[in-house]
Amino acid sequence: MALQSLDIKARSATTTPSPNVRIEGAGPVAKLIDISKCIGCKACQVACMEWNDLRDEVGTNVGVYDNPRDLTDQSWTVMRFSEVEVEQGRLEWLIRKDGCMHCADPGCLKACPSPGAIVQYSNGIVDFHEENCIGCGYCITGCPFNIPRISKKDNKAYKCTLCSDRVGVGLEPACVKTCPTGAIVFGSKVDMIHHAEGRITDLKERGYSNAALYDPKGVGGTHVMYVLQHGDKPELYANLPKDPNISPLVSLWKGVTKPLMSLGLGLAVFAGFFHYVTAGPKEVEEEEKTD
Amino acid sequence: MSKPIQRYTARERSNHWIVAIAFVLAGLSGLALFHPAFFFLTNLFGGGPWTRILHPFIGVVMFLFFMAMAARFWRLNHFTAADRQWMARIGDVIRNRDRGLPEIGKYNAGQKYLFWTMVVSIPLLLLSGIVVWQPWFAPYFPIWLLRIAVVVHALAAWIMILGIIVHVYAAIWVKGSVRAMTRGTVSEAWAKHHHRAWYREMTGK
Amino acid sequence: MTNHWVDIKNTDLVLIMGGNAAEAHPCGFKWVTEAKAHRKARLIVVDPRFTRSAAVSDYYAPIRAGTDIAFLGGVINYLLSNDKIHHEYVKTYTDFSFLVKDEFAFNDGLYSGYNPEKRSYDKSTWGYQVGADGYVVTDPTLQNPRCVYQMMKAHYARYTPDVVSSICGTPKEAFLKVCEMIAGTATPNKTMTIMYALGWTQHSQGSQNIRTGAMVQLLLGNIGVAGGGMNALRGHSNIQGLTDLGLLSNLLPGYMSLPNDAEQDYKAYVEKRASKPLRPGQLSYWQNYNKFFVSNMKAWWGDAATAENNWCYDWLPKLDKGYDLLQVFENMNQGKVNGYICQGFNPLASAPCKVKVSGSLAKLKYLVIIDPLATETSEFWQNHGEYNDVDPAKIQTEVFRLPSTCFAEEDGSLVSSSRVLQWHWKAAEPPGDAKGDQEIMAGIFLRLRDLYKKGGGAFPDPILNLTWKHRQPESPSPEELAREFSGKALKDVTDPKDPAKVLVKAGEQLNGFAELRDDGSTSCGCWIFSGAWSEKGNLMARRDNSDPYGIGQTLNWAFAWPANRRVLYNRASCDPSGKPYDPTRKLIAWDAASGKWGGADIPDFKPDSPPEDGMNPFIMNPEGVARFFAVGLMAEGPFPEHYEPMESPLANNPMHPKNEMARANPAARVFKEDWASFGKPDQFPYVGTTYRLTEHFHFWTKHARLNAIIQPEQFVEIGEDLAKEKGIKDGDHVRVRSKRGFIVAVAVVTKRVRTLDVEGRKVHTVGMPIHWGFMGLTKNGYITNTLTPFVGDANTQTPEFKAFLVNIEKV
Amino acid sequence: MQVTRRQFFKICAAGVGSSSLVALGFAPGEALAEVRAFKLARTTETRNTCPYCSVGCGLLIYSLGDKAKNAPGEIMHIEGDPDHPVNRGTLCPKGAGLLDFVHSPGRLKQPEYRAPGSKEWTPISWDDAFTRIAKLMKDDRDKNFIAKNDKGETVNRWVSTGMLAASASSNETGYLTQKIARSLGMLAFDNQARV
Repeated sequence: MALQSLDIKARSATTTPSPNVRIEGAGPVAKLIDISKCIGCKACQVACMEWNDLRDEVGTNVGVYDNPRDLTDQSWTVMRFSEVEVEQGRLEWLIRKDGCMHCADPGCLKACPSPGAIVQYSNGIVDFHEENCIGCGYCITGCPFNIPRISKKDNKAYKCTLCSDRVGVGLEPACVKTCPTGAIVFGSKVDMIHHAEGRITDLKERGYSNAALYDPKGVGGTHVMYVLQHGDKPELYANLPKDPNISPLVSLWKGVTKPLMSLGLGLAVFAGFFHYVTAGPKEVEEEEKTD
Repeated sequence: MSKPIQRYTARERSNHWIVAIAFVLAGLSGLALFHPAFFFLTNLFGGGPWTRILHPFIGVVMFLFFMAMAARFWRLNHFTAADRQWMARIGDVIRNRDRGLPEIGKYNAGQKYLFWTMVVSIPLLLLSGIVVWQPWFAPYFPIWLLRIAVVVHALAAWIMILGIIVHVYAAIWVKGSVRAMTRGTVSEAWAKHHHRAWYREMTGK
Repeated sequence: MTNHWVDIKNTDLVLIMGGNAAEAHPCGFKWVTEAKAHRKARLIVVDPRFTRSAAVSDYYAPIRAGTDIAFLGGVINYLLSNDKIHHEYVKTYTDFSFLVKDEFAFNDGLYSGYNPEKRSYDKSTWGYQVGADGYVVTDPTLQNPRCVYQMMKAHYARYTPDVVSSICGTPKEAFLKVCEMIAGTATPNKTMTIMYALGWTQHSQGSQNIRTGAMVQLLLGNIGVAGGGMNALRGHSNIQGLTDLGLLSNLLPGYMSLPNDAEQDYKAYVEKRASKPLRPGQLSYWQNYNKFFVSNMKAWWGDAATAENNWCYDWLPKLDKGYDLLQVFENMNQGKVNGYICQGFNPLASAPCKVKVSGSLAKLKYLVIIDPLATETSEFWQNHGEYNDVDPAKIQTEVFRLPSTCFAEEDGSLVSSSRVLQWHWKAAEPPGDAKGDQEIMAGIFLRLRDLYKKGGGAFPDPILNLTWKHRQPESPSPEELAREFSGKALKDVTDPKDPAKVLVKAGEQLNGFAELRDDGSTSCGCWIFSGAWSEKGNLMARRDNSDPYGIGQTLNWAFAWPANRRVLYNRASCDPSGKPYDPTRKLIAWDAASGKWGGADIPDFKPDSPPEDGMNPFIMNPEGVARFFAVGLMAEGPFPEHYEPMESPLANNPMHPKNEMARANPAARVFKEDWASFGKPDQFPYVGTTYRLTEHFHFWTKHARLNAIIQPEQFVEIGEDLAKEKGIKDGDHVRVRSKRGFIVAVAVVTKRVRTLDVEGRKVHTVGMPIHWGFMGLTKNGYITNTLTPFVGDANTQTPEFKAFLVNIEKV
Repeated sequence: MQVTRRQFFKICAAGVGSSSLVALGFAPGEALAEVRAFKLARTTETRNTCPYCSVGCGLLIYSLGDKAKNAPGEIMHIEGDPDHPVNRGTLCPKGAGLLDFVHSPGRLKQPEYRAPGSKEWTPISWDDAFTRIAKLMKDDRDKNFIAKNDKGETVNRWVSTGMLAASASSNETGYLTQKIARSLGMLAFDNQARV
C-alpha cells in the first residue's frame, strides 16, 4: 500500500497545479466503516482524541447515548445512535461513526479562500492545515456532510485528518487500529471495496437484501466509506445524505462566478480606461473659456 | 472667474469619505477572500486571519455611515421626468455630446441609479454578512442559509463594486467633479453644465 | 473460560446470555465478529435489554431479569423432547446413565432434606447409588427411571414453551426460534459457545444459572471442543488470577480450600478432597491434593513446615462459617469488625445496599485504603452533599489512604479470562510518592513481624516463620514472587518410575505440577501456576504469537494454566476411540504410533492413556464424566430449578404457586434484619437491573477524562411504555427508589428496554448503569448500589444486582 | 484631488498589471503542506497489559525520551499491541483512554491520614503510616485472635480485621497478599470476584 504517499493532489485557493508528476503508487487509500459490525463502543472517539491530543468538554446526558452530542473542534468523530424498526417488531440499533468522509471532490477545499489551508493528498486524504486557516468558515458551507467545526479557542477549522501523521509514516489511523470488532478497516480503496463486497454478500445471506456500499458518486466517491445494512435508506443512519453533493450554491459561488465576476470587475476598469482614451474627459467649455 | 458653488458641506464630505474608505478596505479585504488571485491583498490587513476579523467590522462601519448618507440624500434621489429624458440620451452623455440634455437637479439619473444600487446592496451585504460572520453569528444559522448568504454577499458586493468603479470613473471623467467631494464646491460653469436645475436653484439665475 | 478468547472464532453459534460481551469485553467480542465473518456463525442474544451485543446479533430474544433458569430449563426440555442431543457424548462423557439414590426427591420446588429454619439442605440424599465395589451404579440403557437422564427429562418436562414464555416474558416464537438455533449444534460438526458474565452470576441463584447453561452445552456435546465451552467473561484484569491464587475467604491457592472447624485432623482434611475415582479406570486428578497442599505449605513456611507438624496444617485459620463480603459487612454492621483493608477495592460503590455498607464502615476503628485512585470508599466519612450525606464529626474511623502504583508503573503478571498468565513491564515511575502494592504490603507486614518478634503476642509462629527470602526484604520483587508461586525443588525430584532418574535438581524451578511431591521436597505457592517460571525462564513473558494450526492456539504466547493448556476438557473433543469429532477443528487426537495424545493443544488428559483404557475426559471429577446431577455440590439442589429473584414483581413462583418457601431461592442466605429491607411489588412495581456500559470500567474510568467525555453523566434507561405512563421524556431527571434508598439520574427513554408480558400482566424494567459516584471527572452521581438488595447467590454469595424492585418518578 | 490624465494612466497600468500577474499565479507566500509531526519518533516503547477487564489486551506504552538517567520518561501515548493474539492491536474505549487513567487528577500521590471525627486529610509519611497501621492491626489481633473455639478445637483465626484484595493487582501482589493474610489468620478476606 502506498499509504505513505502524501504527495499533493490539490490545495485550496491555489490556481496553479500542485506538484503532480509522481504516480499514485498503489492508488488512493480508504477507511471502510462496516456499520453491521459496529457496537458503538466509542473506542474510535477515544483513540482519536488521545492520538490527536484533543479533550472535549465533559458534557451532560440529554437522554441519549451520543456523547459528545456533536462533532466539535475537539471531537473529530462521534457515534450517532439510531433506534429503528425497519421491519415491524424487529428493532435495530444502527450506530454510525460520523466524521470527515474525505471526498474525492471535497467541497471544503473548493470553498476555502485561504491558499493551502486545505490540502488533498494524492492518496485521497483531505487535510486541514490550521496554520493557514483564517477561520472564515467557508469550508462549512462547502461540506455536504456538515463536518468541519470552527474552534472557539483559536477560530480555526478542525476535522478528522485521517491521521495523516500516522498514515504518513505507514501506520493506520488511530480509530482503525483501535476498533475492537474490526468494524473499521483501512487500506487501498480498491481493497476496501473488495472487502466491502464480501461483507455485503454476508449481510445479504443474513437477510439484509439491500446491503450496500456507501461511496457516493456526487462527491466523486469518498475515502471513508460505509457498509450499510440498509443501503437503500442511508437516511436511517442519523440522516446520512442519500445523494450528497456540493451544494449548487457553493458550486455557483466558487465555480463560474469567481472568475466571471473578477473578469467583470477587470472589464469595468478597462472599459473606463478605454472610454477615457477614446471619448476623453467631459470638460465644461464655458469654464475653460472663463479660465 | 465666477464664484464657486457649495455642493457638499464638510459633514457630507466627511460622511462620504468615511464610506468610501470603508468601501475600499471592505472591498479589498473582501476580494482577498473571494478569489485566490486577490488573496495577496490579505497582506494589507496583517494576514488572512486579520483580514477575516477586520472585514466584517469595516463592513458594519460602511453600512452605518452609508445609512446616514442615504438618509441625507434620500429625497434628492427620486426620479423625475427629466431623469427619464436624460437616461434616454445616455449614449450622447457617454460620447460627451451634452448639448440639449434636459435640465437636471443635483443628481442625474446615473447618480440616482448608483444611489439606489447602494441602498439595496449595502443592507444585503450586511444581512448576508452577519449570517456568515465567524465566529459570532454564523454558528447560529443553518448551513443552507450560510450557502445562500455567501452567494448573495458575493453578488451584492460585485454589483456594488461595479457601481463604484463607474462612480469613480465618472468622477475622473467629468472634470471638475472631484473637488465637489474634496473642497465641497464646484465651479459655476460645472454646475450650469451638468446640473442646471440645481444651478438655478442655488443661484436663482 | 473453558476455552479462550481467540477460540470463539471457531464456533458456529454464539449464545450471549447473562452477559453483554460487546459492551463489557469489546476486544474479546471481536472473535464473535470473526466467527460471523469467516464461519457464517450466528449470534443470539438473550437479555432484558437490547444491548450493544444485540445490536450486532442475528437474533435477539428479550427475557425478564432473573428468569434465566426457566429459559434454559425450557431449552433443555426442547433438546430432550426433540432428541437434539449429542448421543455418544452424553452417554459416554456424562453421568446420563448414573443412578440416583432412591431417597432423593423433589417436591413442589424443594429437594429432599430442606430445613426452613436454617434455609439450607441436608444433602445426604443428593447422591448417586454406589455399589459394593465402591463405584456408582449405572444403567447404560438409560431406561431406569432413577438414571440421571430419565430424572432430568422428567424434571425439565415441566418447562414447556408456554410456561417459559409466561415466566420469562419472552414471546413463545422467539423462545422456540432460539431453541431451534441452539439445537442445530447437537451434531458433532457444529458447535456453540456460551458467553456469560455478571448477568448470570449476580442473582440469588447465579451459580445455578451457569450450571443450567453448562447442562445445555453438555447435551449438545459442546464442552471441550474448539469453538464451544462455557465462557465466563471475567470482569477485572486479574480477578481470574486472584481467584486462582485463592484470595477468597474460604480458599487456598489453586482451588484448594481452607479447613473448617470440624476438620481437626489433617489426614481427614486431605482425604475428603483427594477423592477416589467413582468409576473404574478414572483419573480423579484431585487425588494429588496432598502434593499441592504440602508444596504450598513449604512455599509459605519453608523449613518450619515439616511432616511432624502436618506441614503447619494447624497454622491455617479454620472456618466456622463463610466470611464472604456480605457476611463481613454484616459482622461489621454488628460491630464485630474493627479493622478493614481495601487494596484496590471500592466496596462503598461495589457492595450492595450503600446505606448498610456506609453505616458499617463508620463502625470501624481503622480503615486502610491502598489504591492508585481516590475512591468513594476512602471518603465514605466525607460529606459530598446529596451524594454522600454524612456527618464526618460523628464518624470515629481512622482512615489511611496509601497511594499505590498502576499497571504502567510495575512489572508482573495478570491472568486473563482465557487463563493465560501474561507478564507486563514497567513503563514509568509512579506519580509523587506512590509505592507498589508489594512494597506497601511488605511495609505493613515487616513492621507487624517486628512487633511480634520484639513483644510477642497472639500466636506469632505463622508470622515469624513466613518465608521472606527477598533480596530487598522491604520490597519483594515480582520476579522472586513469581518464581515462588511457580515452584521449585527443595531436594532432587526423581522419576517415580525410576528413582535413579533426577527430574529436577534441588534448587531448580519446576516444570509443572506433575513434579510436585507430598514429602516436602517441592515448594509451590500455587500449583495450577506451576511451570509458569521454570528453568527455561519466565514463560509468562513469551511473545511468540504463531498459530501453526490456524485455530488460534498460540501455545507459545505467555503461559496458560493448567500446564499451558488452552482449552479445558479437550479430550472431550474426540470420540471414545480418540478421533476428533470435527477434524476441521482438531484440538487433540490419539496418536497410536507414539502412544500419546497430541495436537494443537496440551491434552487435558493423562497424555499416554490409550482410548481403549476407557478413561473419561473429565479428569478432575472422580466420576471421570461431566455431571448433570450436581450431587451435593450446589446449595439449592442437584438440578437447577427456577426461583424468583428475592425481590420479584410476582407474588409467587409460577412453577410452585402454592409453596411460599419455593418462591425465591430457598437456600439463599438472608440476614435477619435484611428481610425488612426487601420491597414488595405494590410499592415497587418495576424490575430494576444494574449493569455496565462500554464507555466505563466500574468506578475507575470516571477518573479518566477521555472516558468522562464520552459518557459524562448518570442515567437510567426505561422503555417507551413506562415513560408514557409516568410522563417521562428523554433527558428528564427521575428518581428511582427501592426499599433501601433512591438515586436521581437522567432518563433515557428507549425502544431497547421493552415491556414484557409475564403471567398475564405487563412488567416494566428500569435499567441502571453503575458507573457514577462522588469522586472523579464525570458529573457527580449517586452510587447505584444504594438501591440493590443485601442478598447473594446461595453458593457464592455474589449479590443480586441484576434483579430487584424499584419505583420511578419524574423529579 | 485632481487626477491628471497622466496620473490616471499610471494607476490603471499598475492595477491591470498587478491583477493580471496574480491571476497567472504569482501569489506571494507559497502555502506549505506539512502534516503534524509523528509524535512517537524517539519515544520508548514498553509492553504491558490492560488493567481493566480480563480480555487481557496487550498494550504498547510510549514514554518520552530514551531512558537516559537525567530525563525520567513520561508516558505520553498508549495503544494496542498488534502482536497480541487476542486484541491484535485493538483497544476498547477504556483501554484507548488509559493515558488519562495514568495521568488522572484522581491519582493519589502521597500517603494521607484522616483522624477520627476529622473533616480532612492530613499528609503522613510512609513510615508513620506503616507503623501506625501495624500497631492497630497487632492490637486488634492480639485482642481478638481466636486460637481455640468453644469446643476446644484449634482454629487459629482472626476475624475482627478484614481485607478486600485488588482485582487488578498482579499475581505477584496477590500471592504476597494471600500469604500475609493467611499467616495472620485472616478469614474475612475476599476479592472482587465475590461481587
